[in-house]
Amino acid sequence: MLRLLRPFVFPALLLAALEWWARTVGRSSDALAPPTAALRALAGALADGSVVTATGFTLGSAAAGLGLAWLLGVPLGTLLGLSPRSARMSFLSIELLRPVPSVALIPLAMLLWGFGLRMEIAVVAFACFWPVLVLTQAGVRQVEPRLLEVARALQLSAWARFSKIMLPALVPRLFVALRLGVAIALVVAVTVEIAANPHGMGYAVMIAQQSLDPALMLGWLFWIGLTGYVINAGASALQRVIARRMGELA
Amino acid sequence: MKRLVSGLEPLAVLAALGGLWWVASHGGWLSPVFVPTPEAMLASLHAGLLQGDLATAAAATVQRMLLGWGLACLLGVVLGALIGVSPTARAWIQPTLEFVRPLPASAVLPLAISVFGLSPAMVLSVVAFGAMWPVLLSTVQGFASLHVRLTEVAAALQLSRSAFIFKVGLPHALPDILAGTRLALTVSLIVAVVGEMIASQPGLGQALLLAARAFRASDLFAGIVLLGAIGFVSNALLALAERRLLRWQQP
Amino acid sequence: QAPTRVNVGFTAVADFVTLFIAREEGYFAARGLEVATTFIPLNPSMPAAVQSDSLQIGGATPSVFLQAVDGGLDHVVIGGGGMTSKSVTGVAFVARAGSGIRSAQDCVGKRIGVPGLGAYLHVAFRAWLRQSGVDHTKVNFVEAAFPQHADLLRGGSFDGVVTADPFLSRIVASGVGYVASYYTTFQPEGMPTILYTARRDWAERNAAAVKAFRESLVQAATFLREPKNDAKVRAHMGKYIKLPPEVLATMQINPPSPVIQERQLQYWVDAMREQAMLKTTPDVARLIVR
Amino acid sequence: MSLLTLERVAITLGRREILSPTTLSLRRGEFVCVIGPSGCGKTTLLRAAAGFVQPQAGGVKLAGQPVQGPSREAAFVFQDYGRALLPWRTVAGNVSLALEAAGVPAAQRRERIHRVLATVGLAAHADKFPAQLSGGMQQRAQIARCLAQEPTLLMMDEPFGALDAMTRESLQDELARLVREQGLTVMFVTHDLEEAIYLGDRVVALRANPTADKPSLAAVIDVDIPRPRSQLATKEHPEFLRLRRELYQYLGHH
Amino acid sequence: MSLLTLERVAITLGRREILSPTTLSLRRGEFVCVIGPSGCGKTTLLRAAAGFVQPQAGGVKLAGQPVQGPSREAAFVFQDYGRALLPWRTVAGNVSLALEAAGVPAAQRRERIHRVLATVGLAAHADKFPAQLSGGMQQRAQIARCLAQEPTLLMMDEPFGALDAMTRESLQDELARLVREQGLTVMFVTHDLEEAIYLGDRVVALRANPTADKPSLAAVIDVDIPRPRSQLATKEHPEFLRLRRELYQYLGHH
Ligand SMILES: Nc1ncnc2c1ncn2[C@@H]1O[C@H](COP(=O)(O)OP(=O)(O)OP(=O)(O)O)[C@@H](O)[C@H]1O
Ligand SMILES: Nc1ncnc2c1ncn2[C@@H]1O[C@H](COP(=O)(O)OP(=O)(O)OP(=O)(O)O)[C@@H](O)[C@H]1O
Ligand SMILES: [Mg+2]
Ligand SMILES: [Mg+2]
Repeated sequence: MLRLLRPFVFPALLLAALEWWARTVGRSSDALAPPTAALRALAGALADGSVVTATGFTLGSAAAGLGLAWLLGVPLGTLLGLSPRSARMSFLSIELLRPVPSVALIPLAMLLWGFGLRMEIAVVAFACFWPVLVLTQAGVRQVEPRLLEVARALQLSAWARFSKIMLPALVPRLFVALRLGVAIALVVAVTVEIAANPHGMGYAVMIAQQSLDPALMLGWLFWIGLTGYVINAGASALQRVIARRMGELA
Repeated sequence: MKRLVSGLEPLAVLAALGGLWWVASHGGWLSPVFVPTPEAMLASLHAGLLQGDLATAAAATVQRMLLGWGLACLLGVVLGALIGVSPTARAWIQPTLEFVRPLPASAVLPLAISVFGLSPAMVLSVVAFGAMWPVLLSTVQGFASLHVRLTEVAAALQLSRSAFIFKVGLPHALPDILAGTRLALTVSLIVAVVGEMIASQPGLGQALLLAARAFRASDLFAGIVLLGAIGFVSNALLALAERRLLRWQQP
Repeated sequence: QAPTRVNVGFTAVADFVTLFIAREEGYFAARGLEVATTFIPLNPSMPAAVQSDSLQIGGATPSVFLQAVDGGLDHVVIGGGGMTSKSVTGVAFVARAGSGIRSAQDCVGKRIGVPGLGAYLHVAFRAWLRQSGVDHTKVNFVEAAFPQHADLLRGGSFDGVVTADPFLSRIVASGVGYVASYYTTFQPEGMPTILYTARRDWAERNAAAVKAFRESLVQAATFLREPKNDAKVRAHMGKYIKLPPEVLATMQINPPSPVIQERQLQYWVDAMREQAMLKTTPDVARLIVR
Repeated sequence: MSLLTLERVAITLGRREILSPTTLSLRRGEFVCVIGPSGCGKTTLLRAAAGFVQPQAGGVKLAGQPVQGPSREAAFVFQDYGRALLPWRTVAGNVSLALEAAGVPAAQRRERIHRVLATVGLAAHADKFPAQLSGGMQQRAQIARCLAQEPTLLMMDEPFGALDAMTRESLQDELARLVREQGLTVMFVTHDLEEAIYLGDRVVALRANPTADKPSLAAVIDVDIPRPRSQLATKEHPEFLRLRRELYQYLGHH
Repeated sequence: MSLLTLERVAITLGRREILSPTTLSLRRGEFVCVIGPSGCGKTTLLRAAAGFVQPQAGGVKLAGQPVQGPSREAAFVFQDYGRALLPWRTVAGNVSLALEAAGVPAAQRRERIHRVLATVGLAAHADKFPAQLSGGMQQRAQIARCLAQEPTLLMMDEPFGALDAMTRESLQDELARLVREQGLTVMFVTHDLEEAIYLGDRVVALRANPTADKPSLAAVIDVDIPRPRSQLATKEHPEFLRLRRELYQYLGHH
């Protein structure tokens, strides 16, 4: 019984503290509401269906952006991990581009693509691309050197070497990149919606805020956290299943 | 000679990218309102660094980034190691962290502002918090990828929990952690900038925001390039440290 | 002839009320305009949305519009929303209780919260400081969204805020702060607060639609001025700006200014130039489409 | 008096019974060798004795106490030496780990590290990283770490498998000497029959695929050859030849 | 006609000369064994012959062509078997990798995998992951992968070091049979003198710490014992005993 409750102790304490704050010190606050009120507001939003569309949009664009980042980041990261020369050549350019905050690109993306899916996907992809690249590169460098020699001995083609040796060996680290990426994608997607794009969960947060409904806003925040948690839990479960199927016993 | 050539290659790649930009902005592919020409950007950068507030803004941002990063590394490694070795810690705190992780700083900051007020310390803690994840996750991963044989060696020697962490777990996780800290450095720069934008703290973030609002594209890009340069320099320093720390990997 | 489709962007302020009326009362439809509206949370995104054709018409504040034009966007004004009025006390400079701030002079060296740096209220506030003989560069402005103003005053992060209703009345009612000045009442009457803007090429290609749009606004302005329509007006507004009913019922609404004159725009150009917010001197005659 | 006792220890991995109930006890100071065909469960038995795996049935006792997990009293030399060293520590650093674990003050470590490295013939390679060592050298580094632990019980899983005859014989003799001088108890897995007889006081033979009437424990044979033994004399000793033949046949028929 | 030629191959790792200039050539169908003390450079020599490392001086030729890197013609059995298997593939999957590399159609793979696994005695363990195998079984899985490659040249680095005497002897005989039937050429590193003589047509002895007047290549000895050889008869053959003594002395004096 206690075992099952353990994960919820800290969140419960946190929420209780917030509830207390909102009911005492922050009574007159326009930006905060007690968590109980937030849950009530969230239930209302769930009932009228607005949650489903907003969540769908945000998750869709986050997934598409993350997918795009992977499509580009994993092969490039592998290349950079395998070839010290190309890593050295691109180091300067990559490290100059990587720290550019994706939020600084929102105005630019707005101008190029306007509102909608495309600009959000582009910004998310930009933000997720770099962690995927860096983690893939680091992972490639840690692949058991003996396995690479096996690949050389068998004269595997570049593609076979990638798909049969590199990729499986990378899987555990790619999952770290995935879990990091999922969170970044979600964070950036919501941020884009808050800052510019009138769709999705971030936009809903903004509407709630500007409608002087802090309870609903908190409700949305809670919902965003919950969504992220569920997705991440899914990724972890997938990770475990795959690890088992890949012969990792301990 | 060979060394010289290989030293110039990265610059050549960068120059090629710059050339592409030049062609794009001069060839009319991109509106100069949004993407300035490289010359205009350089002029803004020059002016901003010499007379404007760009230099002070950059200094403020760098300070915020470094402090936030240091805190993030500390937090990430400590929590990551805790979760990595202790199933109890995993059961108690991991779910909370996983819940908080996907909350965007852009949405949480206003709340934090309301509760804790608008102070540099508050922004700093948000930076540390936001930049902690890559370190935390890769530390956990580093511990998880430890080969059973080494855990057994530690068990056979009856290493204490802390000795296991410091002598086996952390050194093994070091490559992963270092990759994480490199990401965290970038993230802390980004969150510092975002924090400055949202919490209205002096720094490059605010400068970027105001430039974007005022449609001063060349100022905006000057700020972005400056961010890139800050990121590059700090990363290069970290890469240097990494090569020293991971000597055993390339004998 | 098929109706022209236009997407119009608005923010959560009452100055857009003529837009809401014209749409709800069918004035647009009657003129062959099919108008859709999009709520934009932050006014500064308006020009970019217009430029990328996500919006054909965007309701920008004068400061946002003029900065966009200053930056090189070829946008024009095709109509207006609300305008300033001495009788409106929905905006004020509120000082923290115990801060002792009474006048513009007292602001020097203090931390003042504004809803947006360089945004409409900030520009207007700095104009007031200037008018009162205070150097605005000596005041420490920090940006914070309206809903946080009360918390930040209470926590002592700010010495004062430039805020608007309903936050204004709530702050005063809770005793956290007091009104130091209804500074907008010192502004000249009749200065526009919202400008309907569009890309010049779009406005030229759709001259008929632009005209129809403005005429609808004029008709809506007439409707708005009729006191008996007050309930209807607030009902329309409630459809677009989701506010608690009690807030909606008491909210002050600026008088409308559907047609923008050159001198109205010139006022803002001058104010912003005095505050060094513009690099060029925009030619207001070229910026207004009739 | 027995130091280590295995009471009807049985182990099932996956769904296969690897080890059928096996009872075995090691007297203090005894040298017991375990032999058997590849995959018969030698490593598994040793791991159970060391407390790395909990047997499905039966129990293990060390000095009268039930074994719950590994103890520093018992040192374990792993079969896959490549994985049992910390790649980020030099040879000396790896040996040092055992001393650090035991809380030996830094001042004394250097000298003790040097001593055990000399024993295994690695003194000249103290500052190399494992990746810079040959297979046999890695194994010797692992043995050095176990010796540094100064255990009362040594568990060795094919420790000399990767060594050439010369090095192997000298290490065998070195080990025999250490055991005698320090009164060590040893459980020694090997696939080399001669090694088992040469080193052991007793030899335990396991069989693969145990069944009800053919349990894992195939034979336990006492080696009555006087000590100290020598590579030349002992291996020509008539008892040695007899035991060799006997065990060979045992293993041949399973 | 020689299949593999090493021409004055010398290798320096770090700052130490591991291998002084060594010349050696393998005729097609020949079985050459390399012995030497631990750390003398056997693995290093084999890696150079296979093209994994480029020697600092001298050159390697395979069938007359300079060796630039590994080739599928030559199969390599690594000493550290634990690391040379893909942990995420079963035994069958690991063997399959060699067939996939050679472009063998999927339909034929099953049968060939089964055949080589039977050869090394792993047919019953085809679906296990490496982590579920004992050390000896892992090594046999690696050997199976190399056999599946159907190479003309086999390079084996202490392949039988982890096996018990029975398995080892049966695999030795199996290898000798394969080599004879398929005309394989083998370069075989071992630390077991008897194994080297039993299997080899020639035995190459290396010495550690080469100097100018004592080069790495200590001796090359022809083994004139008729084939097929047998575990019992050959090991009592007078030539076998003579060679054994001779080599033993060689290595003893370095
Ligand atoms: N995790 C596991 N799951 C299932 N079976 C396992 C597992 N680990 C080992 N085995 C099986 O247990 C048996 C015994 O393994 P063990 O390692 O004890 O053999 P061994 O006698 O040490 O052999 P070797 O001399 O080759 O090292 C083997 O058949 C092996 O397949
Ligand atoms: N990367 C390296 N850097 C420096 N020295 C190395 C490196 N790799 C191997 N050596 C050294 O080269 C020597 C020969 O190693 P090698 O692995 O060839 O020995 P070996 O004859 O195969 O020994 P064993 O029988 O123990 O496997 C050793 O002394 C080792 O320390
Ligand atoms: Mg074993
Ligand atoms: Mg070797």
